[in-house]
Amino acid sequence: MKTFNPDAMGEKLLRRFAGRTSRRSILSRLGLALVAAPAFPLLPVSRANAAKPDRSPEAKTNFARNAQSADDTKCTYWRYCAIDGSLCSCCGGAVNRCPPGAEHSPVSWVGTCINPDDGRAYLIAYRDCCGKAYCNKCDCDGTDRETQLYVPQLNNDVIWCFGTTSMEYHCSTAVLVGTA
Amino acid sequence: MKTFNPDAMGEKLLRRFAGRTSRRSILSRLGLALVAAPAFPLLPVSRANAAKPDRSPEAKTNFARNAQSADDTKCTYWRYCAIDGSLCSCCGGAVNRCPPGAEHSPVSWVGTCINPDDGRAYLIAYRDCCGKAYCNKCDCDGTDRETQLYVPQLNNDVIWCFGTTSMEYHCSTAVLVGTA
Amino acid sequence: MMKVQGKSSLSAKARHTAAAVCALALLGTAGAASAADPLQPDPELEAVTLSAPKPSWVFVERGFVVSGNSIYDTDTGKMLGMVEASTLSDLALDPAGKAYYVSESIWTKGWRGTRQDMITVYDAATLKLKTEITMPGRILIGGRKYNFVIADAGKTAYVYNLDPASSVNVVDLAKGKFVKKIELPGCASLMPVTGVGFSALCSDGSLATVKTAAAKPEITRSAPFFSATNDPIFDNFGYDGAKQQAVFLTYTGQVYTAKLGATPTISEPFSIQTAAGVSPADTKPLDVHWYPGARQGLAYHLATGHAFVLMHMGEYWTHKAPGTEIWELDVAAKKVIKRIPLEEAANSVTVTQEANAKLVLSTEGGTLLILDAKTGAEKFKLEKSGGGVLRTLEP
Amino acid sequence: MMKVQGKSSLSAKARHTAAAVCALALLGTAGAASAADPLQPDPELEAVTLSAPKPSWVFVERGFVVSGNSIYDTDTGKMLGMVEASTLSDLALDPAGKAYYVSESIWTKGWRGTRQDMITVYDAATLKLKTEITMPGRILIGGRKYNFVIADAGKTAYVYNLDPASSVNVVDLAKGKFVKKIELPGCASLMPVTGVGFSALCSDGSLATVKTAAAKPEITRSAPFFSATNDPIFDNFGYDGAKQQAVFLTYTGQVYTAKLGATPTISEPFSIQTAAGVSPADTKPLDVHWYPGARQGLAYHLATGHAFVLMHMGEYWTHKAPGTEIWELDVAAKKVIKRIPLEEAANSVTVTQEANAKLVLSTEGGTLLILDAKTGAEKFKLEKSGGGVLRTLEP
Repeated sequence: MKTFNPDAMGEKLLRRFAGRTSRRSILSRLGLALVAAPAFPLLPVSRANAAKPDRSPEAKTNFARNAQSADDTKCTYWRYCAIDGSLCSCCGGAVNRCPPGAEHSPVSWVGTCINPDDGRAYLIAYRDCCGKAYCNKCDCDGTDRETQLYVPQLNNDVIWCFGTTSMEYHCSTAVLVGTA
Repeated sequence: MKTFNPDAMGEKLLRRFAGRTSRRSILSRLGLALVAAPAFPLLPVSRANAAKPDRSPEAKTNFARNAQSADDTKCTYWRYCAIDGSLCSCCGGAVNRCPPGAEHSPVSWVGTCINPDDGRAYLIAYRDCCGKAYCNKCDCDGTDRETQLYVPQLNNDVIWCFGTTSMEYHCSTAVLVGTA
Repeated sequence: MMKVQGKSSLSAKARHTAAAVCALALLGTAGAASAADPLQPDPELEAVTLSAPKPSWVFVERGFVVSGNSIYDTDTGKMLGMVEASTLSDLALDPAGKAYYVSESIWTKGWRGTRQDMITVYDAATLKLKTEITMPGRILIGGRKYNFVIADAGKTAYVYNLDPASSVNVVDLAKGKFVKKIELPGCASLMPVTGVGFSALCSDGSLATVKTAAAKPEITRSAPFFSATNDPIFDNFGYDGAKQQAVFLTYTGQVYTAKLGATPTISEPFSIQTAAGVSPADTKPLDVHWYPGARQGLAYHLATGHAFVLMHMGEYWTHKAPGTEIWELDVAAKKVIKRIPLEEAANSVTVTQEANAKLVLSTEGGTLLILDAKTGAEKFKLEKSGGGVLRTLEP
Repeated sequence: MMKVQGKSSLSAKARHTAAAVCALALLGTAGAASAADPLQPDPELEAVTLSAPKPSWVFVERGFVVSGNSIYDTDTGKMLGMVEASTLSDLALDPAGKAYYVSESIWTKGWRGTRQDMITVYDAATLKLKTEITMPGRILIGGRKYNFVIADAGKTAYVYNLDPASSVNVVDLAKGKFVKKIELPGCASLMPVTGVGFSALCSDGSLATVKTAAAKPEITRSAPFFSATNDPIFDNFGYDGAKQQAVFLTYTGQVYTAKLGATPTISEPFSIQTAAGVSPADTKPLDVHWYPGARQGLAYHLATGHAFVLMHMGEYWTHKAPGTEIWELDVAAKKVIKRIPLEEAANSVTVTQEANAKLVLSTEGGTLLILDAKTGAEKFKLEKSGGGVLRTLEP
């Protein structure tokens, strides 16, 4: 039974996005923060992890039991188990792509969602698309394993527009990062 | 039978508000505009008036037939026959007074409304309260004798926040100017 | 450059579709054999880009509280993107399809601070900000089609101002520069007049025509032909830039055709109700008739010269009431050739300038409704997608 | 100065009432004899002014799309005014009742331009802008009570930031100056600690306490006492500044009491469900229980030490679901003493700090509901008046 490991997840995400965003100011800020703050918020859960909560895919939430993989413009689409906001797929973008003129935030909050087709748990990065007014279509609010502000990378209320030209929130994507 | 005279109305209003707002920049702008533009928009209807439309109070509109004088937080209150927006009386102000922190526009669009108690037609100045975000309560849209943009002082869609510190629209008042 | 971007857009779309197909294939495999490889991580994708605007597109001004212009394709019912815009701004389309223009007013501190009036220019392919053209003030009203108009095949913009004296900013879009301000006392709603400047409707019931080229702009006025206070012409009228013609509709339903030019000519009016075989309306408050109304109550199909008008039953001075029927009027024939009843009353109507035109309506409840103009059949019903002014691409 | 303004406000109100009475009298006369004099023109009136904030007032953060904090009097159900505020801003009340503080972020050109972070200060009587205190960045999130808190009897403000490293701005409100920035890795949600600085909840399940006075702020952490990822404490908890006490509630319904100080002590938890005589909830997704939840799901009445908690039936990980019942919990007695069923589910709850307390709820449909806390009886139901965080005056 695979146990959810938010620590490994944080590292993976950091590698994934920070590594590709050298042109953005976010990288230097992340680097600085990592040096300055040992308990940097993107990797804060090492101690809490000692509790080893049951996060196995088998313990399915209501969302997971009813999730589908056919229509990514519906809140029930499996990747949206912890999304909050307008779906970019309804706003001219795609499940993993920004609408025209919007900018993908290099960092994001994350979720662990179960694909109904293979039963596997996947790590999903909810990368906001920024720099345009609130799309206000297909508003969804998945809350599987969503926590509070002191664990910001697992909180879906934060405006995750860091390192983008503008911090205006437009919509949210659900980028598949890998297995959880 | 009294005929509605928008010309006299314009002059009256101009005297009323321009005369009392010497501390505001609007006065000098009004003065300048009156010199520069012979057909200044606050007094443009002299020629149209030749048509002498029937605007007698006896030809009551649907609004006037159903108007009341008891509750100025309802759209049916008699003075609101041509108002558009949130009623200041629902937003911490009064029928003729701005809510705290809002600023009364010295100029306004106007309407001619019939008081159900005395049957008389009165000139109402719909003076916007400005400098705060849209109140968004008790939204009303009276359209008696409301015209289009080329007669702006009889159009209720214009943001009538001229000569105020901020042009942000908060709510609208209905100030009784006198008999029409 | 546009061509290249158009191509890149297409190929990006093709790649995206391919990826989607791949993903589905993977899912299919995974479903059949659960021991199969897990899904692969998504590739890093740039934002979607757009083709040049198409006649099937509609631009929906979202409104006073939530600003921005949503773009929908009436062929698919899908939202394609949004042209960013401040509240009470106006959108205009570059006739060459390379840019979107937003005439807007922004304060440095939200509701306070320094006022900044500008035309903001967005690239039509990327929807990214290209430049800002600063200018003097503009009117704050929203919901009007003719306060920001493009003339001279996209080279010039006219921007209406009310402060509360009225004037027009002339902006050179090609050079990205404000040129001059023209006083326009007592008139509003601008119609570009080729080789002359623009015309506007006036409070004395006339049509003003402004020659903009001269150092001192020359304003002439037609004889008054309508009553601006008793039976006003709706300021969201019909306009045909190519034919230099406007179709005016009054509160009572009188229809005028204006041939624009240095000396415009205005037709005798006729009643849209008479054209439909029903009793003509009048200005008497107590009588009940079919009246035109709504916020954007007239859509004009240029190729056929047909106007689509939102009509409602009621008394006079209900000119903002939403329409419960659309009347299709053959303006030249002075004949209403079809009446389409609406399930939900509509505040705005526009028509795509396609051969198989579609009507787009914004309803009272905020739904965007796309109908086949020929049959009235509903093609798409998009909830939470309506708004203020609806705009389509014109040839 | 406040006294004088309070008086002037009262006398203005009295004058207004007198005018209203006069107007009614005139109307009465007019109605009786139609030949009477017509109504007199309205006098020119200054904007209404407010008294110092009262315990019966509630401040309603209107939300993400329409910003601003509406003020309602729960005694009358009337809106008194609005404290202007940008989107995603936070409001705080001056304990002396002289000012309202808004912690906000504004760009010079709407969605673009230069970012400006500030505490904007409004006069409590006139609601007019008094001054702006500029500061470094702050978090953009909205809907949280403890990202902007006032300490030291109104002299100091703490402003939480996430960029995405977390820190706290210390602002001297008395001098109107930003003082310093304190790094606060892995913690958030600020509780002022008298004579020390502030405490915050941390991702390792501890409570951090920050001594702010030293040149190099000293951060100590309690032993971890909760699981931040498995059974998190809602970050909109209960806080009593006078008693220096916080009441924490977790997703499963565990209740902790923390005695704040240089070395805080945290009680053993108890289950709110057990306190109500129902089966305690757990973190297993498949089981169904009563769970606490909503956006602002806990209101704390300081004088009685009673917490009012929004509860719903459901499975785990439904912590944002709106509440269908309010449970009144005597925290010290560990006893739920009343359950109030709600006709419409609520997203936020607060309580007035009056002896005869009132509950204020913002429902799913945007209604503001005012209930008698003792009986649960509905006092006012105000449509289109709900929103995000609800705030009341605390002693």
